[in-house]
Amino acid sequence: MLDIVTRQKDQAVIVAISGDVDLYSSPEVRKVLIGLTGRKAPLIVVDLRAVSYMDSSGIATLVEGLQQMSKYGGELRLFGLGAAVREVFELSRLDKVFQIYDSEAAALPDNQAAETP
Amino acid sequence: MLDIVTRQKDQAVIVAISGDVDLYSSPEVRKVLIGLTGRKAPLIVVDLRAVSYMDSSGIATLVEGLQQMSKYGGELRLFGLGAAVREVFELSRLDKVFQIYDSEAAALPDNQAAETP
Amino acid sequence: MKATKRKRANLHNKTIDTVEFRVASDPKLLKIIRAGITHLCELIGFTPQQSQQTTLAVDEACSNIIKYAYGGATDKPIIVTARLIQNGIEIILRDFGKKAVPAEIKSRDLDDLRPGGLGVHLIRSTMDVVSYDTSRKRGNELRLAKFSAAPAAAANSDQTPVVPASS
Amino acid sequence: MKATKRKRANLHNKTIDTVEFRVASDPKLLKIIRAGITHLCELIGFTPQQSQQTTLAVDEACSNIIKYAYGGATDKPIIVTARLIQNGIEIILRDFGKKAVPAEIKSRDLDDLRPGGLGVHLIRSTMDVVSYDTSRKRGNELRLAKFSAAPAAAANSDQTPVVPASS
Ligand SMILES: Nc1ncnc2c1ncn2[C@@H]1O[C@H](COP(=O)(O)OP(=O)(O)O)[C@@H](O)[C@H]1O
Ligand SMILES: Nc1ncnc2c1ncn2[C@@H]1O[C@H](COP(=O)(O)OP(=O)(O)O)[C@@H](O)[C@H]1O
Repeated sequence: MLDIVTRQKDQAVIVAISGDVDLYSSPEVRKVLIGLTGRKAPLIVVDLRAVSYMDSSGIATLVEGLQQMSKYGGELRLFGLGAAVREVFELSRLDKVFQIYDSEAAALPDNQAAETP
Repeated sequence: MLDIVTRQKDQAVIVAISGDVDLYSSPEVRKVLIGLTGRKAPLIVVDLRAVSYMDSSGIATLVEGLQQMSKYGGELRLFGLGAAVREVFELSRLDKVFQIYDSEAAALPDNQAAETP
Repeated sequence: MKATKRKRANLHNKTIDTVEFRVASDPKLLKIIRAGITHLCELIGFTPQQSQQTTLAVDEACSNIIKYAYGGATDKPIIVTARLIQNGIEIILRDFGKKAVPAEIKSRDLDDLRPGGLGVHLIRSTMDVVSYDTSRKRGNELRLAKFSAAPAAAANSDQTPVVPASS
Repeated sequence: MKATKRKRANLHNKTIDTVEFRVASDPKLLKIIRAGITHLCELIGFTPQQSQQTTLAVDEACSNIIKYAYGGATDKPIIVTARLIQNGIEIILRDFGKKAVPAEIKSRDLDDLRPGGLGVHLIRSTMDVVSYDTSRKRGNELRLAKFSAAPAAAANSDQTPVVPASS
């Protein structure tokens, strides 16, 4: 149902999620994030392009990740939010709390540096 | 729900269907085919690439089209059958009755000529 | 009791105008409800946004039944009944678990950032009617409704296929 | 009668292990049933082909209820109950319409090419159990079952997410 692929890319860990993130599947996302924040990953980039549905349990999981990371100065970034997912963030007024990017390239620090040399 | 786009391409009329073809929507397909066979379209090519589901009512509609066309010597060709749709044809033993092609190019007479010059 | 009797007689003998999902309180079944609600919303001509909002609200409401009415038990009944009304959709969610305390059914302050505490807020901000009823003999009933701005399109397909004049 | 009573008590008080869809006999609602059945098949680990076959059979059976039991009326009840069994899925389709004549429930000869007459053939060639019961007081009951070759995978997600060792 839910498919999560995590890979290292330079300083970042990219977590690509596919499927619906709901009460059933969000614990799987949580496991991955807890694993990464447990070893203080400095930058986690969550790829939501293949997430067609996310409810408040998915949002809660990401808020938890954000708070864990802020404790050790890590950064959580999101990209690839479809209309339905983006709206849940907006309704929750979290679209300004999370760092949300349009693409993986934009979310990765190297490219940002390249864009503002 | 169901989307049908019909267009002329040289001698052929291409009928592109998107959506599920079932008891609810197959009458719409039938209307289009009846319209075309009514004016004796010589070649109808049905594009099924965007059909993810078809049941026996869809099959029945195509069989009716086939029979109408054979009365005046017209030809009905299909292409773009996904695994689920193809299986319904196979289970009905109609995969050998219909002319089934892999692509639009293969289903069109010009290209066939080009392939066998 | 009478209402239940009437409903059953209705079901077996006469006509029905609702779609009812009876599922166990198992999170893995939520997707079934979502798929059904989304399809119904599409049938009545809701915009994609209206469909997504309705589906979200029903999913959040079911999640809360699982979490609060049934304390996480996955084998208790949830009945979701959807009715296509004049210009929108009405959805009744019925459980037979622990009664909710109405005053407690509210999300956290949105500025108080913490995991959780958003479901009820999402339900209330997406639906036009949200009405909790804990007065039933057993369990709870939640009535949700959402209206389209304009009267919903008739649920019939009247797409006109494009058929060009042919030689 | 007794069976019905027991079922209702069961529903309200105890545990349920089925998913039930109660819909009007309207072709436009078939997609809801299909989506639900497909999802259940995926949950028990059916292959895509097994899922598609099961969904096809249920859709054909519902279509026949609409056409024959209800003569095309779109407001009559259809109850589809799915149960995840040991190594597959069991689906009961219940209607309250005209009784079927068992000897007539058969498709045309496949070689006799004509529109229609394939639904029952598709049901019988895709399901492992097909059992029509017209002995109920009212209407018909069709029991379908399909088994996976191997015992179906447990319905829990135990995908192990790939987490690389990180710096
Ligand atoms: N169906 C329900 N039954 C009982 N209590 C509920 C129900 N739904 C919500 N609540 C109460 O409302 C509170 C807020 O719920 P919600 O906004 O969904 O966030 P969360 O579930 O994360 O706490 C819950 O903590 C609970 O006390
Ligand atoms: N649920 C049913 N109730 C009564 N008769 C049925 C039912 N299902 C099938 N039949 C009978 O079986 C025949 C074959 O059905 P089917 O193979 O689905 O093809 P078609 O519906 O196109 O005739 C029908 O014509 C009908 O007489």
